[in-house]
Parts: sequence; C-alpha cells; structure tokens
Amino acid sequence: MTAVLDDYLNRRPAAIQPLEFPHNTHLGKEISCDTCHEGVNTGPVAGLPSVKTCMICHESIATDRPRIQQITAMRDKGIDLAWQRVYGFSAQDHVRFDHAPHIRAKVDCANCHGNMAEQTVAEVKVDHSMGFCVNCHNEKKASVDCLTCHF
Amino acid sequence: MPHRWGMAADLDRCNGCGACVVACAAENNISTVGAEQAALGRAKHWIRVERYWEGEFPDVRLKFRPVMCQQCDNAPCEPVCPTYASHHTDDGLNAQVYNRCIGTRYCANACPYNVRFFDFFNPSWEKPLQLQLNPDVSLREVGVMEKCTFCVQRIKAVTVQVAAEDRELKDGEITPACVQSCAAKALVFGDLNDPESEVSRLSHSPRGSKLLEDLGTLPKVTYLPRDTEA
Amino acid sequence: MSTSSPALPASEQVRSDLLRPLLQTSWKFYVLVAFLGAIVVAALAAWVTQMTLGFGISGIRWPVYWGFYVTNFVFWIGISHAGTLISAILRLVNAGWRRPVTRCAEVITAFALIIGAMFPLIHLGRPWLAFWLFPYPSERMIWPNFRSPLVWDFFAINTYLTGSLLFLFLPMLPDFAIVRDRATGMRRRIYGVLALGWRGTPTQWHRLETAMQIMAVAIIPVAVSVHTIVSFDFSMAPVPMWQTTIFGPYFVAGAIFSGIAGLIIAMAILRRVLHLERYLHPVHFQNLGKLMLVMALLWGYFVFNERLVTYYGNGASEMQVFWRTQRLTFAPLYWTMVVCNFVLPLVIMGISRFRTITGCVIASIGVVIGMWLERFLIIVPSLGHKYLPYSFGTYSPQPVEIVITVGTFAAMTLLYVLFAKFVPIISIWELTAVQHPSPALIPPATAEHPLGETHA
Amino acid sequence: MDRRSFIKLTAITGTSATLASCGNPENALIRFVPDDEIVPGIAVWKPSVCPLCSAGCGLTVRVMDADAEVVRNGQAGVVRIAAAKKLEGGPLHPISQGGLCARGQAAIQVTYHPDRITQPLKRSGTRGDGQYEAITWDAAIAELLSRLDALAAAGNQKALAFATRAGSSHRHALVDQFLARFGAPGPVSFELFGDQVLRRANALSFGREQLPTFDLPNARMAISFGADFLGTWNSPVAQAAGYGQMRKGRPGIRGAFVQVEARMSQTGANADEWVPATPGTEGVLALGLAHAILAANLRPAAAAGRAGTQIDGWAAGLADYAPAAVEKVTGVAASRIERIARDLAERSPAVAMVGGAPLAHTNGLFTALAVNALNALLGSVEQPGGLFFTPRITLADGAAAPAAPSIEQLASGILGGSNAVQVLLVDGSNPVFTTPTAWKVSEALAKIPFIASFGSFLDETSGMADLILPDHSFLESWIEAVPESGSIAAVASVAPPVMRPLHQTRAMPDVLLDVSRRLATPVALPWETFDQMVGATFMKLAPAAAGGDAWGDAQAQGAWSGALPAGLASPPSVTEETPQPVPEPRFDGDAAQYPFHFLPYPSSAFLDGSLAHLPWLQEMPDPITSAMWSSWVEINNTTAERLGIAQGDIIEITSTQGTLRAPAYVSPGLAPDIVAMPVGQGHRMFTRYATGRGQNPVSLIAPLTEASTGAVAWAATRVKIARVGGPDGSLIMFAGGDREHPYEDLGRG
Repeated sequence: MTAVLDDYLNRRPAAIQPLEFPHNTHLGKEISCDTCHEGVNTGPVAGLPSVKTCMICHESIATDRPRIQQITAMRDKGIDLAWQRVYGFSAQDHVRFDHAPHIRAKVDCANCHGNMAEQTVAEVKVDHSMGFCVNCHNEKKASVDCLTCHF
Repeated sequence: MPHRWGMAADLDRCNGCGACVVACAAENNISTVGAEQAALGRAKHWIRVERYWEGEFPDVRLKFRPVMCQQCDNAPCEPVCPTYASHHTDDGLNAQVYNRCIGTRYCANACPYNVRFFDFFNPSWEKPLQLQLNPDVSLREVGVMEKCTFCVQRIKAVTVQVAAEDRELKDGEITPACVQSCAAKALVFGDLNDPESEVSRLSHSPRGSKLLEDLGTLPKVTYLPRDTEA
Repeated sequence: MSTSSPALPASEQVRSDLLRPLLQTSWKFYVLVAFLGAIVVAALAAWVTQMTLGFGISGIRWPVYWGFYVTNFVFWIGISHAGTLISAILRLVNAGWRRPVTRCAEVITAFALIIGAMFPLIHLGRPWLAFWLFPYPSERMIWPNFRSPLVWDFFAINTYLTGSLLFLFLPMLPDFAIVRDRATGMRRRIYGVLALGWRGTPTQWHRLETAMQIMAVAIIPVAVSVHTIVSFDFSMAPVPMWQTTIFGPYFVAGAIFSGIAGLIIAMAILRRVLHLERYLHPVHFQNLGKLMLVMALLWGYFVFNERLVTYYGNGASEMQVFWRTQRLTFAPLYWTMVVCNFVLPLVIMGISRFRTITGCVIASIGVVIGMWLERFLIIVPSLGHKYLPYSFGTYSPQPVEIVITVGTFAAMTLLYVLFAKFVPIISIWELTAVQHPSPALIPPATAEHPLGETHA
Repeated sequence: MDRRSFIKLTAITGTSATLASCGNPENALIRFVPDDEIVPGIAVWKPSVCPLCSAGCGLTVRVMDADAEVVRNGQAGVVRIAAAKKLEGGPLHPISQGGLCARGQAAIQVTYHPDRITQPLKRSGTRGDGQYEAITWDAAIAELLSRLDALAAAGNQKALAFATRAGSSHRHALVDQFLARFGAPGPVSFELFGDQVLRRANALSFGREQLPTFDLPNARMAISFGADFLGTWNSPVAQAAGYGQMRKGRPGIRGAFVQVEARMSQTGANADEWVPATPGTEGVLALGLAHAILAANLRPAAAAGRAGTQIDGWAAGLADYAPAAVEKVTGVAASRIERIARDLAERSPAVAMVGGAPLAHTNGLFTALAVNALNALLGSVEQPGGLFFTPRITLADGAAAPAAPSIEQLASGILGGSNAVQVLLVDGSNPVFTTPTAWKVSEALAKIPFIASFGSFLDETSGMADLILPDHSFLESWIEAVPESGSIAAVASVAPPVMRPLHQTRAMPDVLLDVSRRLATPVALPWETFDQMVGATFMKLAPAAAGGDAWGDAQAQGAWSGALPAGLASPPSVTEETPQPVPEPRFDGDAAQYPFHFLPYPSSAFLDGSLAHLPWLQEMPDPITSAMWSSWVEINNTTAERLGIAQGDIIEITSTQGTLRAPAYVSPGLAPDIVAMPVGQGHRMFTRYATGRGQNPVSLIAPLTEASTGAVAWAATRVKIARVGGPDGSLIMFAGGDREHPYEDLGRG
C-alpha cells in the first residue's frame, strides 16, 4: 500500500549506497565535482562513477585503507559499485533534465544538491519539486515553457 | 526573434516508401501495439503516409501524402485541453506535455488531422528491445495522449549546442527523424522566421498548400503537390 | 392502512400514506436493493478493472476517442433537466397540479447529475489526476485552461448540482420535521438533524417561501446554461456536424425532452410500487405528456433544421457523416432514433385517446432510448469521419463500457429506491397546505385539480 | 478477452513493475564494471553497414550508454554498455547518401530481438519441432569438426553443402574459398526474387553479369518495366535518392516517369503514366517502343550495337513489332506506344529499367534482352542519365569452388539418391520458406544426416538444424558489403563492431576460419581473422586523399569509394553464346480452369519474408493497402464486384500446386485478370512476431523456370479464386477508410 502511495506521490525510497562514500573528504582535497561526475559539463547526465574512476587515483593513493582495498578487489573481480541514484525524476514526470546548460549558466552545483563538502554520502538536501525549478527559472529569466523540460 | 519551426513536404519527391514511419518509431520510442490492438485501430504512427486512389482501372492514379502533426498556429487541440497539456510554445510548436495530460482525449477529437494517438495500455518492450529506447524521449504511459513533436529532443539538443557555441543556427542543422531518413529528400525542416531557409522558400512557393487550409488552423506544414504534367 | 376515524383529519391520511414506505420495510425492498447494488458493484469493478489493466479494454480507438462514456454523460445530464427545470417553472407559474410531482422530479435531477458527472471521471485516461481540473493555487503556478469547454463543464455542473441539491433539500425540511416528530430513537435523531430545527414557525415558513422563490428563479438559467455548455463540448471543436450554432438550444430542448420522459417513467413506477394512485393522477401524466409532445415537436424541428442545413450546405466532410447516419452504417440507429423521439411521441401524445398512463410510459421509454441514441449519433459518426478519409474509423463498445452503462441505470434506480425509502417521495406539507400559515406557497385547489380538496 | 491478450496484459504489468522497481535497493542486481569508456548521456555516431538486403547501404549508428542485464561467470547482473540506439543512412556513404529505407531503420531490432538465439544449441527433439538444448561453444565446434573430419576421412568432401544468401561480399568469398579448399562444391544460394535473369541478360547485352546502376539525377525520362526500384528492387535507397533528384533536383527540369506493370506497385504509384500490360508481354512492348523509334527514324538500329544483335529481326527494324501488332499482344494502345516511344527518343537522356515480375516468366530472358536493346537504342548505356555498371572488386585470390547445383537440383538429387549430401551448413538463407513446394526442399533437407545453421533466429530452415552456431548481429561484428550496384564509382563498405555482443554468439566468418584451422586436415586459408581478410582487400585500394589509407578511411566513414586499381577490377564477363530466347511466355494451369494470373510480389516490409520477425516492420502500414500484421490478396474492384467479393472477405486461391485462404483487398490498382499477393507472411516458425501469421503465397507457385538460367518463374502461375466467407478480422488495416467501409463507400480522392 505504501508503495502505491509512494508511487502516486512520486516519493523515492531513500537510497542505500553500497559504500559510504565521503564526499566531504574528497571535496576537501580540492577535487571538483566534474572530476568524477564527468558528464556534467558536456551533456544531460552527470553520471555515477564506476570503480574504474575511483582507481584512477586510488591505484596509488591511500591504498592502505581497508575500504580502498575493498574497491580494488571489486575492480579486480569486475564488479562495480551499484550506486543508487539520490536525486532523479520519476518516469511519470517526463522531465528531460540537461546538466550542461545549467553548468554553463553558472548555476552552482550546491544550488540543487546542497553543499556536498558537508555531506558524506549524498542526501536529498534540496527538494527537486517543480516549484523549485520554476522559481529559479523565473528568477534567472530562463524559459518556463513546459516544453523546456517536459518532452 | 524566436524560431518558428516548420516543415515542407514535396509530394513530387515522396514515393510513399514508409521509411519515415519506422524512423519516427525508432526515434520517439513509439511502442508497437501488436496485432490484436492494431486490429482495433490502435496502432500509433505519429507520421503516416496516406494514400488515395483516383480513377478506375486502367486510368488509375494513386497519391501519397505524409501526414504528421501540422503544428498549427491556430491549433484546435490547444484551447480544448482543460489542463494545458496541449499548448503552444514560443517557437510555434504544439506541445504535448505528457505529465500534465489527464486523458480527456478532447484534443484528439478536435484535431482535424487525426494525428494524436492515445496510449491505451502501458507500453511494453520485450527484453532486450528496451535497450534501443532513446533516453532523450519520454516513455508515455497508459492514459496519455501522444503525437508528433517535430522531434523536439533534436531541436533542443541542437539549440542548446548552438547556444553553447554562441553562434547562429544553420539552416538544415536540425533534422527530425522523418526528414533525416527520407532518401528522396521529400521532407524539409527549418525555421520559418528565417527568410533564407529552404523551408521558408518552399512554404512561400506558389505550388504550396496547407492541409485542410479552409478550417483556419494555420498549419506549419506545407505540401507541394505532385506535378501532373506527364 | 389508514383509518377512517373522524378524529383524524384528512391530512393525517396523507401522512400515513406517504410515510408508510419510510416506516415499513418489506423483503422485496431488500431483494431489490441487493439486486441493484450487485449491478452497481459490478460496474464499479469494471471501472477499477479499466484503471488497472488500462483504458484499452474499452472499445475506444483511433480516431473515435469518445464513445459510450461521453454518450452517457450527455444523456444523464440531459435527464437531470427533468426535475429542477420543470418543477421550477411549475412553481413559478403556480401550476396547481404540480404538487405531487415536484419532488419526484427534483430527485431525478440530483441523482442524474451525480451519475452524469461521474462519466467525465470514468472516461479520463488518468482519473487519479482529475483534480487538475480544479482551479487551486499550487507552487507550479498552473491553472486550468479556462478556454476549455471541459473546464466550463466543471463549473456549470458543480453550480447546477449545488443549486439543485438546495432546491431539493429546502422543501424537504418540513417533511423531515414531520418524520422526526413521528419517529423514535436513532431515526428521530437523524431526521432531527436533517430537519435543521424546523418548527414551522411563521418566520421559518416565510424564509422558506422566500428561499424557494429565489431558488426557482435562479435555477432556470443555471439549468439552461448547463446543457448549453455541454453542447459547447461538441460545437467548439472543428468536427463535421459538430460545429453548428444550434447545438445550445438543441441540447437544452433535448435535455428537457428526455427529462420529462424520465420523470414520467419514474412517476409511473412509484405510483404502482408505492400505491400512490390517490396522489399521482392520470391528469399529471396527461399534462406531462402534453409537455413532452411540445418538446417532441421542438426536437423534431431542431433535427430537421440540423439535417436540412447540412444537406443544403453540402460540405464534403459533413456529407460523409450525413450519409453515414442517414443511409449507411448508422442508418438503423438513426431511424430508430427518429421513430422513438418523434413519431412515437407524436402519435401517442398527440391523440388524446392514447394519452393514458400506459401510453405516456410507452412514449417515454421510446424517448429515453431515442435520446440516448441521439447523443451516440452526435458523437460517434462525426468522430469517425473527420475530413481525411484515410483516418476514418468506427467504434464498437466493449463489455466494460456496457457493464458501466447498465450499472449507471441500476445506480439511478438504486438511489431512487433508497431515496423513496428514506424521504417522502411526495411532499407531504404541500399536500397538507391548510396546516401552515403561508398558503402562498401552495396553489389553490381548482376544479380541474381536485387534490386541493384533500386539505380544504 | 482471450487467453492470449490476458497473458499479454499480465506481461505488460509485469514489465512496468520491473521497470518501476529499478530504484529499489532490495531489487538491485550486481553491477559489473563497464567494458566501454562511454560518457553517460552523450551520443556518439559510428559507421556500420545494413545487412538486410544486398544493396549494402552504409549506416551511421547512434550509440549511447544503456543498462543491460547480463550473465557473467554464471552471475546475473547489470552492466552499462554502449548500446546502439538508432540507425540512419551514412551521410557520406555513396549508396545511402544519408537516407535509409524502412527496413534498414528496423534493422536494429535484429540485434535486440527478444527471440534471438543467445548461445549454441543442439537439437533435443525431433527434427523441425524447434526443441533445442544449450551447449557450449567448445562442444558445438567440436561437433561440427567431427562431422567435417568424418567427411574428409571418407574422402567424401563433395558431400558438404553450404546454403547462403545470394550476394557478393567478403563473407561470400570466404565461404567460397573455404569450400574450394575443403574440396566441396560452391555455396548454394537461392533468392526467390533474385535477379539471375537480368544479370545473364546484361552479360549477353553489355558484357557485364551484374545489376545496373541508374543515373536518375541526370535522366529526363525513365521507363520501368515492372521494376519496383523505389520499393524493394536492386538498390532502393540510392534509387529513391536519384528519383528525388530526377523529379525536383534541377531547376526547370522535371524527369518524366512511366511504369509498365499489371499491378500498381509503390513505385508504379509514383509514375506519371501507369501502363498495365498483359503479364509476360513486357518484352514485346519494349520492342514495340523500339520499333516505333526506328520507324520514325529517331534513332538508327545500329545504335543498339551488341544488345541489338541479341534480338531477332533488330537490324530489319523489328518488322514483327509494329504498334498495332504489339497492341494485340500487350493490350497497350498503339497510339500510346507511339507517343511513349517518341517521348523516350526526344527526352534524352532517357533510361529503361526492367526487374521484378516481367523477368519472372518463362520468357524472362527475352524480356530483359528486349529492354536492354531499347536502352542501347536510346543511347543510355554508360552515358549520363542512363545506366552504368559499378566496377567490381576482386575480393579474394584463389580458385573458386566448382559451381554448386541449384537448390532445385540439390533437392531432387538428394531425394533421387544421386546426391548424398551428408553435411549441410546454412547461413542466412531460408530455402524451405522461399522455394516452390514442388521442389520438395523441406523433404530433401530432412534426409540430410547433419545440418548446422549459423542463424540468429529459428526459422523454417534453421529449425531443421541439428546444431545452431549463432552469429553475431551486424552491429556486434565486422560488417562489410561490396555493393553490386547503386553507385557509378566502385564502392566497398566496411565497419568495425559498433557494440559488444549481447549474447554468447560468435561471428560466423571467424567460426569458419577457426574450424578451417582445427580440422584434422586443416584447410589453408591465408587469414587469421575475418577483419584481416577484409583489410587485405582495402589495403590494395587507392586512398581517397593523399597521405590517407583506404582501410582507415573506410573504417571511419563506413565505405571506400573511388577508382579501382587495375589489378583489383573484375574483368567483364563476355559471353559469346547467343541464346534464342522464346518471346512467348508459358503459364502453369489451363486458362479456362485457372482464369487469373497469380502475382506474388516482395512485400514492402519483409522482402521475401526474411524480415517478418521485426515488429516495427509488421506494424508499418503497407504503402498501398495500409495493412499491418497481415496477409492479403489484392483483387480488382470490378472483378470483386462480379464475384461478390467485398473488402476483407476470405477468398480461396487454388493453383495446380495447392490452395490457400486469405482476406481480399479490393483495389482499382491492378488488372481485372490478376490476383496479387505479397510474400513475407505465413511463417510456420519464425519468432513470436511472425509465427503463424498470414499465408505464404510461395506455396502456390508452380515450378516453372526461365530456361537459360533456371530462375524460378514466380509470376507464371495461374489460379482460380472463390469467396469462402466473410471478413474474419485477419486483414488488419491502418487506413480506417478502407477498414470500415466497403469499396464503393470509400472516401476516394
């Protein structure tokens, strides 16, 4: 029953991540978001990095940590981290969101995702309701035509 | 000046092959409904090639006419929709906003061209056919009206790219799937507000006419008839 | 049965006759309710099935996207014009014979409207989002499209429903008070609440009188507007044979026509089942029959007008629809409609010898069938033959639609049965006018309408 | 609701429930590390080649990330793959020129088909019932090796037969080389709608045994004798592009177009003038036109050169083909013949085409030679606006295998005991479906002890196989084509795999190379892998630009096109023999008993039926009838009225070969004495979308052949028809105007 209700209200179940990824630690190292979410500047999807992305640095950095050894082992077995999407629109919302133009318009990542330097695993800090999007579009004089996002 | 998207169909080039029909299905995630539903008249073809017989054997002629949403400037589908699911955009498209659609089907009744299609069931793609789905286009669910969008996802992609590169849009840069697939180049797409564009030129052609023009719908698709001269 | 004790005034007889269905319950009532209830439950199950499996289990298809459901919608909204309109007019002109008829009619209005208003919901592809038709402020800043006739429908039907419920409820207050005073226990409490503290003081009578005058005047334009707006659902779309200026009056006339027929049928059944022969006299049927004759002529005029203009105009797409109804696929339905709506009422109601209760009922059944067909024939042939012959199509109803359609007739009957069970179906106080201090509400008895004698 | 739709509805709800639950952690599958470096949400375009017909159109494939469910090391999981999303015509490809036909657009469904064979299979039931069990590749290849080794050990290499699709490509050359070096006869290929007759005629008339390429963009007039060149024949995409140019590509000049055929095809529907000639007399009409041109002294007889010498009485001005005489034979008015002839001569350059039904008569060669002579007379051979022959590339050195018997001879040999085929390999060919029943191919195959198929789907032929070694789809493997026509310059298409294989499949050419090496007596083929073989050809080709290399260019663009180095060009096939083709067609069935010509034709969607498994094509409305998911029989409206047949009525068609029942489509677009039926449906076994759907008209075709080529004369059968019932709902049409109303009631025009 709750599933039906969640579905009707477009509520997403809370994401359970395979690994408690510390966003704060990484951002503290002056790594920018697009280092790992590599699609964010170029296209619609920011992307959830695979272990291959982790191993670019962790082949040599912090290899003594058990968690790093764990993901190294996963990579060697060909198993990837099954990240759960934290933000996202339900299929029935028919939203075609494109990251790239927002990045080009100098919208700060934190605007929509909260300050990641204060989060370990990503949590829903901003409610991505239509009102949230429309308000910002109105402020920035971006188009609020339905077809801007819904097609 | 905003764009005003339009199309022209040269019926002297169109040979009725139906490539546009399949191209449209492939681009826009239009589900096949299967034989039983097709028999009920529920096949969804956002673009169709109508054919009309004229005369009797042996002096018989047959005419093809590709019909898709005419993206009318004065569209009868728009005012009747109680929720604005069907509405007019700044660049002249008749938008169909699936998430806002409650399924009154009034727009389809009002459309004189019968180019709107209703999803009678949740569409299904038997695995792994779903791998083909275009992620740039929504999957419509049961109870929603759908129709030709002039491949709005392609329009968006190119206009976003053009904006990123800070340049002018080139004529012919945007091709909806049907236009792209047409080997005979019977379909031309472009900006009607650009007087230099091919589609502007064709839509002002003295040969050109609009489908059911007398209804006052002001369609943005121009048809150039087949020459009858032998 | 009533006693002939001289201690009881004649009005006491009225009360006992009319309150009998409320106070005594036979097993037949339970059987009937169970039977009708089962059909209604089946219809609800059908609707749930339609929502679960998908709209595709109905017979709707490209390009005939409206079918039985919209036919039923227009039909029931039409039937709803029986009541309020008729009783309001009769109230305003102070027609003496109307007294036993008004409540029967007003009830039809209320229930037919409720049932009719359900159909836009049933026919929605995504009924769970129907609340988007309401104008309510939201963060999305989207309002309904006020250009859409469907939104006008929403307002018109809601206004009419509110109005007719009030119009039904107000004159029930004195009767609820009567029941309250006669009942005990739980029933007394319930009717006590419903009576809203009616004590029959002169002030209350005066207020009721004023309220009824206002309502009677107000409800008539609302009723006319409702069916005019329903007709706009069609005439605002560029569909062959829909775009015509006569649809407003045509629909209103048709609505009143079918409403009268529905009322006659309801009255005949009540008269038989509840033994109201002493209250519902042949003269009531004759008078309604005459009214129906007038409406049949009016309807005939509109159809003739519509057809002649189409034929004379000879537009290619209109003629497709014209001939398909006149001669081809839909001709059997079309000519059945003409017989039912025109020939039958004209013959039966036009010849006074046939204008008996039975005659009226036969003609009314014909009109109800004919008017249902009329709505079907407005919708389906036109949608199936719009302009481009390649995209012609047709429609045939599927089980789910038939079950829901039958279910609504059962629902109407069920609601009526339940209403007659819990509320006096004939206004008691209006028949016992002598007891209240405001005889202006009650027209005088005349030689022609001897009912007045009962409480002279 | 019937059981079938109930199951379907359950499946639909099931699918949506699965899709919705993707985000739920409890249902999350194991995720594997992606193989490809692909940026999510970003599309890349890669070249490929359409495999569905022999036209060899170049593709450009949109590739994006997608989550696929896979099994790795016995573990089910999800992996992000680079998945093909859409096929479009390669913009730089000389044949497709950016366009693509409906079939090519649907080719992507071959890869993602839910009924694709996903791993090697070994027959577990009785032959033909489609019961298989999964085996490993090692076991499958070992099985095949043991069979081939047994043949070699017995010195009976000739008992190996190989059935392929007709065509020319490296894949064909590889099979041919394998067979030659193994010691077996060459591959057996059969195409119902093949063009052997025209190739033969072109060899006789022009010294080129291949299909022609038409320079439509420069033509001012085209006349086509039955060739459905905009729909299904030869190189439709290239021809449609040329047609568009011919009509509207030149300011002020609009090429005229006349189509001669008895049933209006999609191509014929576009003609300015549609000329229904009596079936089998198209050659006579062509000579009638030639006569009129000669008689009016518009062209000299000598202009036809060698092509003219193939025709009796050419030098004498074709005295037997005066318009009045031709009118009697063809039913085309003499005045009309003279007018068209004058037009052809005056609107130079003009080109004549011939293909399809006119060549599928017993006199097909005569017809083809006649049209060739007309072309030569019009001066259109190898001239702008005329017809050209695409220079052919020699694909492999080494002696070819000895010519194989035709499939008909093979079958009769097996059944008669004179040809003891022990092992049959099948690749992309379905002769059980496309051969006339009288050839008894199915019975013959049943007698072969061992059949192995490389097919991706179970169809009537691979369903008889004992072993199935499923091939990659064209998107998953190296794909190449060396088109026979469609471009004036030489062209060779090639593309590397677009995506990784979805299933446990292997590329057939690589399997064949592997087998050749692992035989007890290895067959010496000079290539390690298939792409090496293809590469070897391209290395020899001239680079398009200085400093470039043909191999690199081809892989980037999907094709190489240019001037052939001398050593690579195939020599013209000069034939000295002069056959005496018979002008009169023969028909199977007595005209009194079987009053109608039966005209099967390749359906727009399925060609000869090999594409009936693709749901998009099943649901694409037919251009003429708007039918979907159906078989139908086209019948002239006056004939239908005479016989009391209405739209959708079930009619029974009987030939000397058999009988079938199908719904009628009443049409003004064919002659009153013809019934026409599309080939493609009527599969007994061919995936969930085609199995048991419609009727296969091939079962009615009489085994008449064109004498000099042995090509089946599929248009030479006569039939009788009878109405046997009202509509049963099996004719599914998109055009409601036809679906709902009888013919006379149709909104026409």
